[in-house]
Amino acid sequence: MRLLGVAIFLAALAVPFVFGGNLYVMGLLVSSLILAGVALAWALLGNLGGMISFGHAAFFGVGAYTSALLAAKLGMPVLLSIPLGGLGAALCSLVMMPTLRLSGPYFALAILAYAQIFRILVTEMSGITGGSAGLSSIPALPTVFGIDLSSRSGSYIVLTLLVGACAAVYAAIRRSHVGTALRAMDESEDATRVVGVNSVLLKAWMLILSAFITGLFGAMNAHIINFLEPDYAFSGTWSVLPIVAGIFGGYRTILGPIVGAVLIYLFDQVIAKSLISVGHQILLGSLLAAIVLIAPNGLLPLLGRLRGDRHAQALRGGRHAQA
Amino acid sequence: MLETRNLRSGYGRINVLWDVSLSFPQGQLTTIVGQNGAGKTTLLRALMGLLPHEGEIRLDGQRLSGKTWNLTERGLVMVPEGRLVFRDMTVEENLVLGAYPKRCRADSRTNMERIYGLFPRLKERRGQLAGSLSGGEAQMLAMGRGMMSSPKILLIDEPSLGLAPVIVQEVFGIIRQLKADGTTIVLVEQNTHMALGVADHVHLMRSGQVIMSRPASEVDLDELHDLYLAREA
Amino acid sequence: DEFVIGAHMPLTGSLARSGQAFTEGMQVAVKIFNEKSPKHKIRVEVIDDESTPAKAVTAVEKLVSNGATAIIGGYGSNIVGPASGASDKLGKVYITAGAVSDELTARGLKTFFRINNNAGYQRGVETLLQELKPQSVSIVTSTKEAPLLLAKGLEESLPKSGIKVTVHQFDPAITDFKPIINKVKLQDRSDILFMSAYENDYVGIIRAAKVLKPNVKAIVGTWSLATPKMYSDFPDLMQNVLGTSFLPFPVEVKDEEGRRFADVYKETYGKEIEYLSTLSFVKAMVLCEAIARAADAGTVKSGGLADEMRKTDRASLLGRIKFDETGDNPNFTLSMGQHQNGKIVLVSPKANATGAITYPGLPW
Amino acid sequence: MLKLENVTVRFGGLVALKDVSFRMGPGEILGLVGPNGAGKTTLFNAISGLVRPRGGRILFEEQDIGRLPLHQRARRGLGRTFQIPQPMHQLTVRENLVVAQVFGAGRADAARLDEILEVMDLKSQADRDAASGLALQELKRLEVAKALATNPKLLLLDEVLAGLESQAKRHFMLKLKELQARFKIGIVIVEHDIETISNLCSRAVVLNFGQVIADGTPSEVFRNPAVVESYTGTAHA
Amino acid sequence: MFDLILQALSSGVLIGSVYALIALGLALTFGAMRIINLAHGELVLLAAYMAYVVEARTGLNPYAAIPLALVATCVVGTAIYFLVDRIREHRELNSLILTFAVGIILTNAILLFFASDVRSTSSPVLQDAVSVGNVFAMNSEIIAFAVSLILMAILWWWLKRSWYGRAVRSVSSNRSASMLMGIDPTRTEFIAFLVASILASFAGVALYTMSVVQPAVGHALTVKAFIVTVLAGVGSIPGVFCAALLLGITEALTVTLASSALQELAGMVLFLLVLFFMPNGLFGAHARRG
Ligand SMILES: Nc1ncnc2c1ncn2[C@@H]1O[C@H](COP(=O)(O)OP(=O)(O)OP(=O)(O)O)[C@@H](O)[C@H]1O
Ligand SMILES: Nc1ncnc2c1ncn2[C@@H]1O[C@H](COP(=O)(O)OP(=O)(O)OP(=O)(O)O)[C@@H](O)[C@H]1O
Ligand SMILES: [Mg+2]
Ligand SMILES: [Mg+2]
Repeated sequence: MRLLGVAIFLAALAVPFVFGGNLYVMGLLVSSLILAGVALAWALLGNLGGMISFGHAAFFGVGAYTSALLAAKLGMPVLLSIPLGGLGAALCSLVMMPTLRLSGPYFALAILAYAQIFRILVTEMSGITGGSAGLSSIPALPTVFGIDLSSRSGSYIVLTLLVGACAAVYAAIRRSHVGTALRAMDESEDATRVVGVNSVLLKAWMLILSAFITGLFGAMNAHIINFLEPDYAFSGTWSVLPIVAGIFGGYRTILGPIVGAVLIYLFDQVIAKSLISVGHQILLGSLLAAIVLIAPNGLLPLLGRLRGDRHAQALRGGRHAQA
Repeated sequence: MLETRNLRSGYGRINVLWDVSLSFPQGQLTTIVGQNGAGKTTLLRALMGLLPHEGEIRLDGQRLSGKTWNLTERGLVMVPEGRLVFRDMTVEENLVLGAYPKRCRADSRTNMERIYGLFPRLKERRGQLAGSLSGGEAQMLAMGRGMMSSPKILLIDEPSLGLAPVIVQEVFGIIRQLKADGTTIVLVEQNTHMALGVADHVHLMRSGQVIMSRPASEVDLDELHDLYLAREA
Repeated sequence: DEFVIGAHMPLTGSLARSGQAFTEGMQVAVKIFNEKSPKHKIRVEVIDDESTPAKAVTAVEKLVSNGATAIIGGYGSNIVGPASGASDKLGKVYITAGAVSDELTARGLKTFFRINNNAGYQRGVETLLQELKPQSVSIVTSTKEAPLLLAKGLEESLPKSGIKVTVHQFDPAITDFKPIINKVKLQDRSDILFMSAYENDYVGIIRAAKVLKPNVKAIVGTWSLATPKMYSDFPDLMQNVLGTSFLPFPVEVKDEEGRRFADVYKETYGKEIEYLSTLSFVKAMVLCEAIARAADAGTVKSGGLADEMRKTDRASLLGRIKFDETGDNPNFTLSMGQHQNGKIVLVSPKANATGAITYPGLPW
Repeated sequence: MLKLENVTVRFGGLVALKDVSFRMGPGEILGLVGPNGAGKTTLFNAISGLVRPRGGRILFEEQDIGRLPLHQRARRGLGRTFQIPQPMHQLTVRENLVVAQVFGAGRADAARLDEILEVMDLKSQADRDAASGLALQELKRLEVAKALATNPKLLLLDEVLAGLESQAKRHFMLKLKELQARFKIGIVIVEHDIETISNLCSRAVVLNFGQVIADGTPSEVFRNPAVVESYTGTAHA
Repeated sequence: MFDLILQALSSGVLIGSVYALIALGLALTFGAMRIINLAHGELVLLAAYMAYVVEARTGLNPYAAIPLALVATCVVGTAIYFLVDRIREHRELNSLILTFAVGIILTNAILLFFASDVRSTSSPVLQDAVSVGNVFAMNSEIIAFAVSLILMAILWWWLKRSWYGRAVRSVSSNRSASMLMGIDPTRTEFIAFLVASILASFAGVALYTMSVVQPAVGHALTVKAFIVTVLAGVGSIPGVFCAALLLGITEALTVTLASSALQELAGMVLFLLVLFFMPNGLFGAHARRG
């Protein structure tokens, strides 16, 4: 699995040398990588933190606005403002700490409520944020070492590195004891706490980390399309598509959400759109339904199982209904 | 009469029961004993259709379809081990659900009063959520709920588990009474002393097989324990 | 020779309604153009931008890589902004009729053109209000970008003509307008209820007004309100309501082009032309003609299209079209129409009026 | 090492524990008995932090732990099992113990972990898919193993022996005694089998309706008429 | 001022009762199966479009569309159920994706069939005002309110008192234990789904008569319904009613006393506050024990 990950990463880095000239293809890939980053962050929270969120748009939007405002209004260098965007999202996850007491759909919806609240706040604070008219002319990514990062290929490389780095962090956490404890908390929180795990703290860290990563990609996106408005930055899409991508690819794996995001996005935009121009999402819906029925653990575990991969089987060790 | 022929069953890839052939005569009490992990609970679950099986299960000569809910409708009822109660429903609602099969709905009021009489503690706790009962109270609830449908055949899994000694005495009194009323009973119990006191037949299981079947009158407690111990042999 | 025009339209998502009307007007324009132009043929390739900016940008890139000569933009400044930016980077002319924000023309793009703008809408409404001379106006506006822009503009300009203005913003998610209208009724007591919003909001607002019956003299709205479709869908809500319009209904177009448009449109889609399809028709026509001129001059490949666009100066269903330095069309003005028993009568400005205004006039 | 002073717990109108006080010394094995619903599990919950008492103090090694969160109590050396086993479902048996060890005891110690697996007879199960596939008795042993892995000074065992076949029960009891002797762990054990309590414990505390009704050596306690009437039914020697 | 507040309260109650009606079906499937039917809003929308079809084609009153709407929602509801029933692992999470997918399919199918025009009833009778003192409402709102109350009472009775209702609740509480009671969980869940579909059809028709529909609003309806369900606490019918009214009133009062732009915000803040102070919702009881 790990080797596969590294191989995919290296292959991904080579893509611009093949398709670099085709703006359309690179544009699609850039968008799908943004989605992949958010999906990864979502899955991190869902898998490690055991918290399914319906509102990652909150972090995406806050990250985007923070970075865009810092760069556009205060003239901060974009490469600095982007991590600060992530930090902004992480900060705003702090006000969500009360949600950690909630579980299941209660948590999911509470985060969704936050996303709505942030959207409305950003719309209302038009003095700073430009309100519903949004911000245009957001500074683009700079040129570094002679590479124009604002070009499609440049952005692509940055995003690939970023996704790779986040996946590596995720993998490191999952392998650690903290990762095991987090996995344990799923469905057995009291049992985990009585053996000395400070579950609230660990979950809080996962929420912060997930928010940070999501904010990072939100910020990247803002500087890539150079435009923001509340409805777009806090759009439900940023909450829903990562879930879809994560579950499609297999949200308990690290590679799953990434691969899922890229595949889903490309399928929807390239294949479905060329088949049906209006309502092409019908195909996306059918694909999703099919994958859930055929591969309830997502695409990657399915592939793993087909290859008799032991790792995937361990993942599959679901709970049998105890009669 | 309930009987099994070459019954095999288990969990997913793991097979637990190996060719179990047993019969449980009408109106009598059969007890199944055996060390932990022998497959007693698994046998009851398979009988109730909660687990997929190979081989045959027959009720009055008729092969059973394996749909748990149909069995219950026909009078085959199980009191499960491990407090399988409806945790987010009240004690009373749990009991009412025990009378779900159509044939016994009409009697549910009287049955409930009878059970409250047998377990006054349940009556005290009637409005409490079953999930917050103490371990023993939940066990009483499971037992009472099983009796709500006036079963013809009752499968009981470790009824004394977690009960205070006084209550254990009472529960066995109840079991004796049920038997006297003509209920066919299959009893799985670790407390062999108590179990032998009420049983007509004894089956000993080990590693998913029945290794001894005898009328209870011919079983000697010490000998039984020796057979238990034969695990290393 | 054949040219491809790329178009990104919101065919799905929140703006799907507008996207469809736009697409229809555009298709009719191309059809008519191809009929009368023997030399140059034009083909449109439409991509659904799903009402989102990022997909619009991708769409532009795809269209250009598929060989589009120019781009027709979709709806909403939020989407047109980034999409036209992308188009500019690729050096392609971009024209829109669905983005009114002032920021768009402030960017100094050489390839960006639009035929309508907020100023035009504002002027249209102001003219009507100055003619009606109400004491006070209540503005009910969606917090969406374009409606809010118009509302803000009016909030500033109307008091200059001595009209008292109260603004009520609402979130687009709202469905029950009774509490707002009740404020208009009990607190504002205005003469005119002005709505800056979209179709679904109009229905909700007028319905609430019909229930609460505030003591106003007229209900005025903006785009997509004074259309035959609105009347046929909601006959008892629309009577006497005023909205921006270009053409009266039944269509009495004096010029050849307008008549032809109405005919082909009816033939193709089986319905009367509408506000949005008219806008779209005009912008597509202007673009087609510019392409033809550039093709004649042989400058299409060398970037001459933008210059040809800038040379455009023609009358149209929307009045005179002539782009300024920023690509805006400062001549854009419109009329105000009133629903009168299934007809739409142009009532303002006086010069264009096709009938008398019913004032005070309400749906109830 | 453990001292309860007037611990009171209520659930709505129900008084589950009323002014419960007792103390136990280090290395002691204390039997906690009483009729069903007497409040034994609730007392464990109060000590380990799952329910918050309405009144009273809980002292562990001379310090009031009544306000500490669950996990800190565990880290101070309070281990407990659940009457209804609560394994960490997603993890293998070994991972269950690793988590308990790393977070409860503060360090990973593979040798000790193997020892615990051995003692608790879980070796063959250790690396199976997930703990959720275990049978009830295996789950109970896992409960004890988890608690042991946190290096506890005091172990609260809630009916871990119930449902064991008599031979296995004897075997388990020996192990508990051995553990207690070897690691100097204090044990409080809830159990309904009088014989077991008599064999295992040096002292027994009897609860009824949330109150301590007897406290003494098992033989004393089980002769107490109040206990006989409410709990054992018949007199035991 | 007094009149304003009175009107806001009444508007809030009326709109709240429709929220309740929309949420009921969702609450039922959620309570009965722990399955969040993300296509519920689309189901409601489908019923609304059926009402449109009947009204536009035949000129009949939209309420005449209820039989057609029932058929449509039940057919789709059945299809959803059988798809969900085929999920073998991680049912809760996977059903989320599955129903979401069905929602996408429905939205786009509606878009293809009915285009994206705004639809609502054109019947003047339904839009006429009724007034009590200075408080006004539309006829259709009053009817929807009454229907909502009646359906809620029936549903409450059904869940509390009928054997089917008990079965529904027991299956959600513990599937295998309910089988031991003689309950066929699959059939029970199916019935729950059907009832939810029936509720959706009434909700859809009511929505069509008093508000506007567009293909894209299905998702928003689901979210609203879901929020009401969670506010209520799992499985509580009176909870759904109270939560929906609370939400409706809060929104209406915000518009009246503060700005209408803050309506959505107020609803969300209310939602969070309730959750933080009552983590299981207004009426949710939940047993947790060691
Ligand atoms: N849910 C399960 N998944 C996998 N294996 C199981 C499961 N439940 C039980 N087993 C296995 O099946 C075997 C028999 O278990 P069973 O519970 O039937 O034993 P038992 O005779 O009832 O024991 P006890 O006296 O402890 O109740 C055991 O080896 C156990 O490991
Ligand atoms: N969360 C709760 N809400 C209401 N009552 C509760 C709650 N938890 C426990 N109780 C009640 O408190 C009493 C004490 O329960 P507890 O579990 O402590 O008993 P126990 O002594 O452990 O009994 P057993 O031997 O049966 O396990 C019981 O009557 C139980 O019903
Ligand atoms: Mg068993
Ligand atoms: Mg207990």
